[in-house]
Amino acid sequence: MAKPKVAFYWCASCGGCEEAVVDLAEDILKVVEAVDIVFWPCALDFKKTDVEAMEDGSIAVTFINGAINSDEQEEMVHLIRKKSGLIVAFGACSHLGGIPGLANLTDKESILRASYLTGPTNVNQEKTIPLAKSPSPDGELHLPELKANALALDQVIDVDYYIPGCSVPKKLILDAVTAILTGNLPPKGSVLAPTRTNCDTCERNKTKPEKLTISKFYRPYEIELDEEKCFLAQGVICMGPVTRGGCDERCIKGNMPCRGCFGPVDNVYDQGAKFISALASLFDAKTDEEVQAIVDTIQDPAGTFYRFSVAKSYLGHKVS
Amino acid sequence: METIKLKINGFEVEAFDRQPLIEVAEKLGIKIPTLCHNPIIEPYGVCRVCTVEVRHGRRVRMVTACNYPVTNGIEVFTESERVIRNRKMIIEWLLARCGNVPVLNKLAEQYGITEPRFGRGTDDCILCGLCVRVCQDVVKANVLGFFERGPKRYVSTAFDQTSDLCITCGACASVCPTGCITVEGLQEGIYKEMPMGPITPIHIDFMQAVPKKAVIDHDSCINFKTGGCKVCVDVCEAEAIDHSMQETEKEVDVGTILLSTGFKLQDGEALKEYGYGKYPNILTSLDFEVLNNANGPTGGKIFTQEGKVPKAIGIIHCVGSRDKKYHEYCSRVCCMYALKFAHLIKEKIHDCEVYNFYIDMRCFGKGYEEFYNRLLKEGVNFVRGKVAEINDAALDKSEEGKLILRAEDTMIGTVRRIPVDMVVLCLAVEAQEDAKELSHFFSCSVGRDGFFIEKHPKLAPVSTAADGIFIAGMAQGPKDIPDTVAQAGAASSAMLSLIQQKEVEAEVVTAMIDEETCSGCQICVGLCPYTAITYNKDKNKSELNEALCKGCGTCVAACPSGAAQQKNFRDSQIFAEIKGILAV
Amino acid sequence: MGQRITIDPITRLEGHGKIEIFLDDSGNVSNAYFQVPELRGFEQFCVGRCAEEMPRITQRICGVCPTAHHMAATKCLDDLWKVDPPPAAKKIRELFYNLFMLEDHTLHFFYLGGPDFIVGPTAPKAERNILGVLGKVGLEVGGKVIKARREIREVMEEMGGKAIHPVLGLPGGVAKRVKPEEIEKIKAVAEEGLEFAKFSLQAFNDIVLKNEEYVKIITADIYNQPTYYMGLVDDKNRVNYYDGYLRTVSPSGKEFNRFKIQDYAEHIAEQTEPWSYIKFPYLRKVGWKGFVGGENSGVYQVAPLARLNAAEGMSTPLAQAEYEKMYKTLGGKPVHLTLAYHWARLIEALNAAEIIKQLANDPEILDPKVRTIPTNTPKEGMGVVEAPRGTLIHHYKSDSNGILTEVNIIVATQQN
Amino acid sequence: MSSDKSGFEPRIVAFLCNWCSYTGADLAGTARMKYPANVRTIRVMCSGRVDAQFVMKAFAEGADAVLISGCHTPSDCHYQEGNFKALRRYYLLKKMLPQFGIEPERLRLEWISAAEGDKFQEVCTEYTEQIKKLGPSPVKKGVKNG
Repeated sequence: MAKPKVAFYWCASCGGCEEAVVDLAEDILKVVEAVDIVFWPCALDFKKTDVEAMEDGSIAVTFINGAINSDEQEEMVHLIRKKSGLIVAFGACSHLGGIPGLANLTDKESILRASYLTGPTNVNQEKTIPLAKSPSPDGELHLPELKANALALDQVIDVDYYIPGCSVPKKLILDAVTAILTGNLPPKGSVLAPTRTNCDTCERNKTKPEKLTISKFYRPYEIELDEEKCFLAQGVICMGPVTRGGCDERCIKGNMPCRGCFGPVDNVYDQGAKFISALASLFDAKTDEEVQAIVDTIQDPAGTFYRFSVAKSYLGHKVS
Repeated sequence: METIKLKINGFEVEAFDRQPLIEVAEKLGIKIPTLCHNPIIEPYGVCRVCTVEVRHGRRVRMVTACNYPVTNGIEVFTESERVIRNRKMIIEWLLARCGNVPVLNKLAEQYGITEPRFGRGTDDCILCGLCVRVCQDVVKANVLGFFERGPKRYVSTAFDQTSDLCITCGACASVCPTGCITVEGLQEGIYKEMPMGPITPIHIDFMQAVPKKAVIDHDSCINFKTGGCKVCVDVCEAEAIDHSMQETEKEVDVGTILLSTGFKLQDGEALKEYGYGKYPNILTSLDFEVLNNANGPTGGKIFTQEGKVPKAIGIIHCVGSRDKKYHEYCSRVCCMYALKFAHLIKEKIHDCEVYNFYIDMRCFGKGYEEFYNRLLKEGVNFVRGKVAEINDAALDKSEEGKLILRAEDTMIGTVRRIPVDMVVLCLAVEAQEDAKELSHFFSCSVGRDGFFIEKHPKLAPVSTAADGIFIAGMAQGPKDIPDTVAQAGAASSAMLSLIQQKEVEAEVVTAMIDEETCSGCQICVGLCPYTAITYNKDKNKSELNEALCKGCGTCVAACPSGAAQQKNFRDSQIFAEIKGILAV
Repeated sequence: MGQRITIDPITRLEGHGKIEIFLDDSGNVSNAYFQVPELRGFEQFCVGRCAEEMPRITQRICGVCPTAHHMAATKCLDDLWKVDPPPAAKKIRELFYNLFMLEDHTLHFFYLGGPDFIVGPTAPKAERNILGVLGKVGLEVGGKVIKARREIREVMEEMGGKAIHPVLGLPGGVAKRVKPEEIEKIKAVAEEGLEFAKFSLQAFNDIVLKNEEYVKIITADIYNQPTYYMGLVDDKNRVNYYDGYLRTVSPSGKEFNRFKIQDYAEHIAEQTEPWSYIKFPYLRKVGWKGFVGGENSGVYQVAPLARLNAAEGMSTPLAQAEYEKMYKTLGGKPVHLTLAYHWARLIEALNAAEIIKQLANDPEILDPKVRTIPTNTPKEGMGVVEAPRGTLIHHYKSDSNGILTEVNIIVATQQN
Repeated sequence: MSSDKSGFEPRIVAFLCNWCSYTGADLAGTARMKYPANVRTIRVMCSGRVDAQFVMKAFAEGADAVLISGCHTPSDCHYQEGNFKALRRYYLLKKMLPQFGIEPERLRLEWISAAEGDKFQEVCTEYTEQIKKLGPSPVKKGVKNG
């Protein structure tokens, strides 16, 4: 029996997802034995033309990481969709838009301006901005056109499964691969991770007081961080309660609060808004002034509550 | 106790052995004069006025009746010639010390003494010692005592100084036969504090009190000050009085609770324009109710403070009610009791002019409008308009000493100036000050006006948002007696049926927590005002008690897992609504 | 019109790249364009964020070298708040950082760059990868490579939460101390790491240097690129990855300048070309002369070989010996041969392994005081580290509340 | 619906609590008070039920403004303190909305009691006018998700 064909592809990403696969270490050999990797730009020397030559649907499953922020990536994932039986959005960026999705809180013009025109080291009197098509003495050069906003994978193509995380933990990858190889898969559209939030397994959950209220928020650098106590009980914003579990609370074990890379659980769509509802409920305040005083101690709510999920919020991006 | 027989003035009588003679005589209706005797104090036999003749066999003796113990077979004469002679002499001697004391003069008159042989002294204390004994033996304050001896003997306090030990109970003054002891400022003070006159520390609150039982006022009872007195204990035949009883807290398990905490009348002094507290003849409705009460201080007669029968009385409706400055609501009961007042005044003082100042006449109940019509016939004046001001600025002689009401009469479209002798303010009824505190205690709520809020104004008028907590009466809002009785009946029926049910009906909009998705983050736990959510440590789950949940949905909104949902208000339902109403 | 060759995507690169090669009529390369086809906009979308979140956000620029961004950002925050971390925190950071250098350098050698040598540049593309490497060196050796790397990563997870996108750094220190019960494992890994670094160099020696074909390729003229070189050096001008001075040497090997990170903008400028989203940094004082090498062009190189060229030695004895050996073999300093980067990389790995061992055995690293709480008002800060791929600079400006108003980042890949 | 400012008819989603504001709106109705049809109401049991997700969803669906209304603080709330939760979420949301490009004025919180039909009418009328002046929600202008 022929081994199932598997592919990996990356869009607007950092390479951490590839690194996560590499981090499977000895286990990668088992995976490699069971499948036939036909495309993986970061590790194997296959090119786009190789993919185009493949038969439609011939790849059993493709893992795609990264957000989509250029027309080239869009085209490529459409191509891969056609060639693949299953598409798995791999990692926070393709699942939720991820960190590149933070760009949706600003706009393309500002990004280009900050990247090429302003700043202490840009020397650019001609105000050169990279162009989709630019002439050169040797012929026209092409660059992908940047999209107005970064998108999660399922906002571009049909996605069968999601593996969350930034980075994706080893266990989730192995579980997912096992499930795919054995055909033991949950309904389409499932996130291949636990259905409960981080608090479910977090060691620090036990340390929550009977009635949790917060009268002032501290930023992590402002106070000594207790290594055992629940961050919220210390007045430090932790996205744990509104973030899908399965990450083994790695950040929290590193003594830093959760920033929500696993996204919300199934019953919640908009992670940041849900967090507002949950967090604000805990304020120890009863008057406008008291509430405002507590809100004043919270900085950058959008960038914090939607650290990884701006693209998958209801609004998806800054609207004006 | 052994019973013996004796004869008094020829009547044979039975008595207890060694019973004081004066008591036995009194039982027979034979009055023996005395100055130093008081039944609550041990007899002392010092004034000698109660001297009587006792014969036992052949032995004849003159004894003081107050402290002579009777024995079997004695014969007593209280008015024999010898007795009269002796008594006269005794009175004359007393007059020699206290020539101008009324009680002695009265006795002297009775015994035909016109000019005492030993002259008239100028003292007013007969040294009977009642005051000293009551202070020592009864009150146990030990403030008074005798000083010096012989003719110089006198009653005073230690070193003649004002005593710190004196509790100003006034017992000495009340027992003093000559009236030579007064407590300075006491009467005045009592009357000022108690407009209905002084009450004793042990008293029945008011005539209509239910249950109609005596109570002891802890603050004024002597026993609680000195440990003495207990006169009431001695005289109470039912032996019902026990000063050692303590306030105790009892825990009672109940299934339902009725909050019927009533109301409070608005403070009249808060309304400066009406001069309550400044002019003595401005009364609140409750003041007038007391004044007019047959059991009240005037026996139901209507007098001004100066003791005059008023010729004109103004009754002002809606004081503090239906007024944006105070209470926007209608107090509901004022119109009808104001009409009642007018009617009673007319009944008692036929020629008195009664003016009712009103905004609207709200005679909403059965027979009420008829009553209003009756009053119109009785000649009560009705002025539609609010009184703007009350003062005593007289324009001419006829207005002097009167209260001047200025009000616009909207019926005739002019401002009127009406002098009256007395004004009754129909003040707003208000919620009890601590209603809000109580509402938190019982997990129900009060409205902006401070009255308890019913669960539904039409469908659940006696229930509250908290199951098992019911409300009735003015605590829920202004209402008259028939409505209160009706509501109380409804509330008690509702309570009974709840108890009978044995099962509690849950809200249809309660929250629910999906165990599969709950991560046990506990955020919801502290948010529930009804403590319906508890954290199960073993399962690491939040658990919801549907019987306690009232369905506000706060936990649902806050649940970061979406594990909490609300029946009929699920997230998905609301999202669909949002989508729907924005579809076009 | 000549022929046009498009390599898209460039593979075995931790990032996105595309190469357009134009050949003239005779088939020689007339021009080549290295294009980076993506821009995510970190320099803009970090504006408005809380400064202290930068170590956790900017590391998503690169998931292969997240620790480099994490550390550069953390050091930048130290400077932003003008706060000095306690000694233990500095040592924890340095230990963590060198673990990362060791791990990344070996990853690069065996997984990314190495296959060309180990499997051979002419091997079929289906084999020219880590799997091919395994096939070539044998499962036993391959297993050793994988195991060593895994153990380093496990220690990193223990210390910094995650190996990919760690959470260690805070302004003025680190989030978590190293506990006595953890240090034994670190020591063991340090020991193994050192052995592994030695083994890797040996493998390079055996497979590459002993193979004349390969040596020919390394020393071939087409891979000879004389430019300026830049790297971080310590007080004694020895290679340092975590801290020090930026030093540049000219193509002839003379010191061109030596400056603190706070002055970087005086010395470094960036050129924008319309055909790539990536910018091209150059030495401001030499100036932009286009994509040419030599004394007159401001183009400079970074990364292992550049660092070795820009420094005067290594800070540890074994690495120093290898350093001397390399320059002797390749004909003295500076070496301009691009493919010698692989050798330099392994020398650095050895250096990192030696530093790890030193720090793991330093008792001060166990001090529980790992934080200095910042008290100053933040305004502007800069941080630099040597990422495996070269000098990495973070530069933030913030309002008084620590909310960023301007972000400038010069990443290693830009500079090569 | 016209999107130019002159003929612009805003769509305002109002979340009303069952006991005070919805009853207040009811009272406005029974008292024959007119308020602009621009306000579209959704009844919830308590303002504390209003999840910030509802607000964001409403904006995403094209609402020009969102009104949350509950019982007066501090003591009117039928459920004792649901209104406080609404108050807290409101201020935090209001701080975040501009980061998504939505003017904070497009979210409003009002306490309207069951007896304040007139206030409900006033708020609706006044808010509709205010949003008319402010113009349509930027969500309509933007292209949804690239």
